[in-house]
Amino acid sequence: MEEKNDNIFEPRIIAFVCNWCTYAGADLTGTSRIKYSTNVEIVRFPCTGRIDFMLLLKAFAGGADGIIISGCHPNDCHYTSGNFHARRRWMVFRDMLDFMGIDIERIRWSWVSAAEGAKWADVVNDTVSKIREMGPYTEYKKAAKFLEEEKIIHE
Amino acid sequence: MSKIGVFICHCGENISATVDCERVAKSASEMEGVAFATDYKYMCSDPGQSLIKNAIREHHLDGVVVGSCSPRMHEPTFRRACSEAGLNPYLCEIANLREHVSWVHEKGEATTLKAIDIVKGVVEKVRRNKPLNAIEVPITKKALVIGGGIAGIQASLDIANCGQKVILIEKGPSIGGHMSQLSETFPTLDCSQCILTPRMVEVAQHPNITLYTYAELDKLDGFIGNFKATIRLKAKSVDYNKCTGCGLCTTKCPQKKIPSEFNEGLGLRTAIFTPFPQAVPNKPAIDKEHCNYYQKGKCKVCQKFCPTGAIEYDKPDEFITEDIGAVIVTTGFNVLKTDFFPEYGYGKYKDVITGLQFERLASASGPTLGEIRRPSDGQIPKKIVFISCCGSRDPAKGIPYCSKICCMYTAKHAMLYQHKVHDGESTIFYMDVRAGGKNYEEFVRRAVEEDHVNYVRGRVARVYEKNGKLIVKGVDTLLSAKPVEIEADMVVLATAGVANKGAEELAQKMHISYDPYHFFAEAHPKLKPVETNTAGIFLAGACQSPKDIPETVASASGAAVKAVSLLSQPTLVREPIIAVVNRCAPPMFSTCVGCFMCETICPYNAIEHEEIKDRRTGKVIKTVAKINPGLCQGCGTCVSFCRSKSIDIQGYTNEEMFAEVTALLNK
Amino acid sequence: MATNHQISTRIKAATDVDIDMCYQCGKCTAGCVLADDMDYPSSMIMRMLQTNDEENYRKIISSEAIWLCLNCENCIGRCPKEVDIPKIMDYLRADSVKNKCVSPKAKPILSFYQSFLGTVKTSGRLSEVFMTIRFKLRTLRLWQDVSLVPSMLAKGKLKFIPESIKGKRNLKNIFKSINYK
Amino acid sequence: MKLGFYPGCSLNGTAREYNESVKALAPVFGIELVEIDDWNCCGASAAHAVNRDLSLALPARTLALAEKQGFDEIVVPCAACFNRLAVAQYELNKDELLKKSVEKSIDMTFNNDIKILNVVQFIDKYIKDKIIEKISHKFEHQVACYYGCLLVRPHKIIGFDRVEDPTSLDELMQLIGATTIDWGFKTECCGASLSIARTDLVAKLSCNIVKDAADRGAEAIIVACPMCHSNLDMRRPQIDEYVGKKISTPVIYITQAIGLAVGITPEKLGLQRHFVKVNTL
Repeated sequence: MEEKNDNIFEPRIIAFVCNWCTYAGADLTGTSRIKYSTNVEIVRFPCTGRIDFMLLLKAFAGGADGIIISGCHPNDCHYTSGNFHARRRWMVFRDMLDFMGIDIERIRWSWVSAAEGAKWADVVNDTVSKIREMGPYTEYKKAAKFLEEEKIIHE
Repeated sequence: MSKIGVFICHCGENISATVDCERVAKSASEMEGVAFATDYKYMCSDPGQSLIKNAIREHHLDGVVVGSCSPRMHEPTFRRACSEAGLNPYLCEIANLREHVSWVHEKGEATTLKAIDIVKGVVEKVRRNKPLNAIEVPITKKALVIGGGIAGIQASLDIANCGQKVILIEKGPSIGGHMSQLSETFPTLDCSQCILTPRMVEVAQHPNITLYTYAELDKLDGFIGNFKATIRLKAKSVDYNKCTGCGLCTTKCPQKKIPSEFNEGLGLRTAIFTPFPQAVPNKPAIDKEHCNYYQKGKCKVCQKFCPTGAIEYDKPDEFITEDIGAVIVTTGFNVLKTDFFPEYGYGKYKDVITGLQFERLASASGPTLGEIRRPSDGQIPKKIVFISCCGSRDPAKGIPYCSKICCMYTAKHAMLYQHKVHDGESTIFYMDVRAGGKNYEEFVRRAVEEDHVNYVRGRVARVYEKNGKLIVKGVDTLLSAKPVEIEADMVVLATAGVANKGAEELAQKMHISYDPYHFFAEAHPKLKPVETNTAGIFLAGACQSPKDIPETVASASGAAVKAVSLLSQPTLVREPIIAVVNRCAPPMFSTCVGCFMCETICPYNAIEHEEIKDRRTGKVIKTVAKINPGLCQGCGTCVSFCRSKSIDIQGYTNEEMFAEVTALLNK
Repeated sequence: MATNHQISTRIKAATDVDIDMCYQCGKCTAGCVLADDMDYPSSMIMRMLQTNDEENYRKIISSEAIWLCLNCENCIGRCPKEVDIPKIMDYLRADSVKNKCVSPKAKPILSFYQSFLGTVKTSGRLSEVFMTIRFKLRTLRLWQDVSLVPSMLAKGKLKFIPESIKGKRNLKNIFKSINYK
Repeated sequence: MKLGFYPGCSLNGTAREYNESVKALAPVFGIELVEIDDWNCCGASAAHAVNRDLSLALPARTLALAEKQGFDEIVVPCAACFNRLAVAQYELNKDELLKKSVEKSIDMTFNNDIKILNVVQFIDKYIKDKIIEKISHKFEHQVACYYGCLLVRPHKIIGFDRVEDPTSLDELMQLIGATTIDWGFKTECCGASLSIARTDLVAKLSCNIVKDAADRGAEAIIVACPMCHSNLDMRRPQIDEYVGKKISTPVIYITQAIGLAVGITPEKLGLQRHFVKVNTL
């Protein structure tokens, strides 16, 4: 990516991806030398089904401005149904987060298969620009700090 | 206080070109819990590995982080190195600095910083990693080969000849696949059937091969070494134990006007039929869609005439389940059919045919016994036009790739035509001639120089019929784009090779990945060409991408070796990435509350009930979940579903992942 | 972009068509109804543009072909790479006028277009009669199609009073604002 | 049922019979075509060839007017006009800046979301399913449907029928009892705008079309574009000269054919205005 300049906001984004589709897809982005923004850091999980939504809160608390969750396309899950479970739980969890006052617009879901290197680059780039428009996510950091002090979140 | 070693690889220049490796190593050395950090040009090389080993011994490291290429590439390499140095391999993790950093970002501050972050994250994870021990599981010593084309045949024979058992399933009534339809094969022009049929027979007779025709994979459960395959045996309506293959039924069947698949619709067959004379098994099956009895409820002529009483109507499909150690997918390809080419009038004009149809015309066993005759009126075409790249290399039609085999078979077709019709004129419209392969270029030149095939460089715009002639409007781009119009008697389209119908569905059944065109995806384009991303499932032949016969056979033998090398191991060592339900001191025993939510969502039925009994009275105190390590595949869905946070997954524990995420963020 | 790619860059900027997409299969030429009459058929033109050679470019914009192109869109309809050749032709024609190197053979065609737009400019609608008259004056083809006149009259196909619209000024402004002379 | 109507210049002049037939047909199916007030020439066949901005501004003005006059659908029988309007709409929707500058030069702003129908789309949408019950004289003739170049193109914008070997006209003709032949020149250009400047070429191109249709025993050529019509009909002398024999196959607008089928008089449909006599029907 081009050299950062200070007056534009550089969001910090964590991507939770599954090992079989999106992680491999992101590898393909690399092997095909497709460039994308540096703002995203990838964390590998066996399956999106494994992704514990406490991790999302943790990420926001830690200072993430946005989150990408990406796994296999429907029916393509390496573990048959992990991605469906993740999706279903998200449906429920989303409303709860919303209710808790968390900006769910900052959480991007996508399906990127092992063959979709270019798509991964797109997903990253437009998430970054979207979050960049939304600006830094300070509210939750504050809240999290408070909660930490009050020891309300335990790991 | 942990002692982590960090090793940053330059990967030649692949990483160091955009990431400042020295600096990454330096700041790693300052990270908490890091005892040693360095960088090196090729960490995966032998000196690189010994560098790691020595460091482990010298600094008594209790964890290793390698910043290098994707873990999908060299994780096993480095973990092996660690265990050789006496460190538990699962205390070694990879920070992906190549595919996820250096190859996707420009050189610069941000890139190096990102690399440092990633290393930091992994370091934090490794600090919390627990030593794990690989799990040993038994292997079912039997391979399943799906698809009875030349690839399937080759793979089955190779495996069987290594003394392993093979189950070969073929969805059609006979094995042989596309190759059995071909006339003569490039670049040697030897008769396809002559070289194929002996192998088909060999398959049928081989003691180690069980052949199921008219069979399809219904379900595939389990995992490497221990698959469970459910196979649908479609009812043939003929009892093969009784049937002698005398063929009387096929001569008597009143339904005689069914377009034959084997002849690509250029010939006819009966409703009870064997696809072709050399079919294996050489016994008929009833095609229910066209059989009078199945459609109208009466006829039963075949039953009447069958001397052995082998005809059995109304027998339902059968399902069998087989334990399988390895799977080889050889389901092959197909060629584009009609309506894709309205501009070439395919499907509208009888004498516009596909290359595969031409093969049948040119084949001695074909509907014209090898004479090239127009489907419309049986005349011998005096002027014939071949159009290559029909659909291939045509993004507008959704197929950007090159089908690879067309250049060669089109040259062959023109050659065969010239050999059979001496006063004939053949023209090939082409964009490029791609004849990479042993004796391929020579073959194409022969077509031009000896058989005087007229090659015209340019794509054909359209074909339309006028007074019995097919007007082909092309262009000669080598004559500064001069339009060329040919009045042809017959036009042959080299239609693109495409994935088989249902390929996507099959891939999903087996959980292997596939590309946007539904060709199955190999695990690595260069180094794992016959493996899939799913351990224990291999690929061969054109189900992966269009391939010619030599290439197909080679990949089939390759896949066979992979399967055999798996099956010949006594037991299988599996990654211990599995879920565990925590245990703790009485009176709690486990924080599991026994809701068994995990049981409902586990895709592998790996969740068992464990009753915790009072030692003395033996009465059940509580029932908690227990995970069967043999069945668990480690997807971790149960972990995130567990309400009481009692399940965790080894290698991806909450503690580890939380630590990694936090570390990534806190600069 | 590198300076040696000026032409393709120029065209990309003006038409959003990427010359390098063309892989010279020639399908456009093969399907072009006028390819035989063109000094440079479409695929040839694409190739010449790909060379990014100003001399070739000059040849193209001085060619008759770009004026013969009917914009019937046969080419793009069939192009495997969906290269919008008609759009490029429009651009080339405009550029050819701008650079005053319209092929003499193509003058009548240009005159026709100008006569056409002339009448539109004055009355807001096309008057076939007046357009034809203007055209004849420009090209001095006074007798062309005169034979048609009586029968056209009989069939009531000729209108001698040009219709004109209310928003004439508005229309004048349009022509002005995009400085069409 | 009220729809906006954009006749375009040729329908006001040389192609008035097309206009008449469309106007005569619509009411039979309870549709009122309201001419867009003060519409202007779309510049078809000339503007785009010499000045891109002009080729967008001219249609834009008409589109903007139509919008102001509260139409959400307009019928454009002339294939050339239809093509220009559709293209302009697409291009302007694609490029916000371009739209701004065009709005400035036409000094009107507009949403540019009006639905533009060519004659076949119009018939398909509002007439097709009612035709059967209205047919009084089956049109039992063998015809060649000539789509010309612009009716189905550019496909990515119009997205109607298929570019190669389209079928929509054929279906309509079969609906009213005609048999349609399969021939080679369905979508090959007739030379359209070169009609006056390069009559020689138009003669050649139109000749291929008319000859092929005639050779294959078409009793009439069905068209949906005034330019195709004038080239195949008014240019017949040149065509005959080119073939070296007289071809008397008439050229009829789709609207006239349907009109005849539902019992509208030939006069009202303007059949008498054709150069090639239509008495064969």
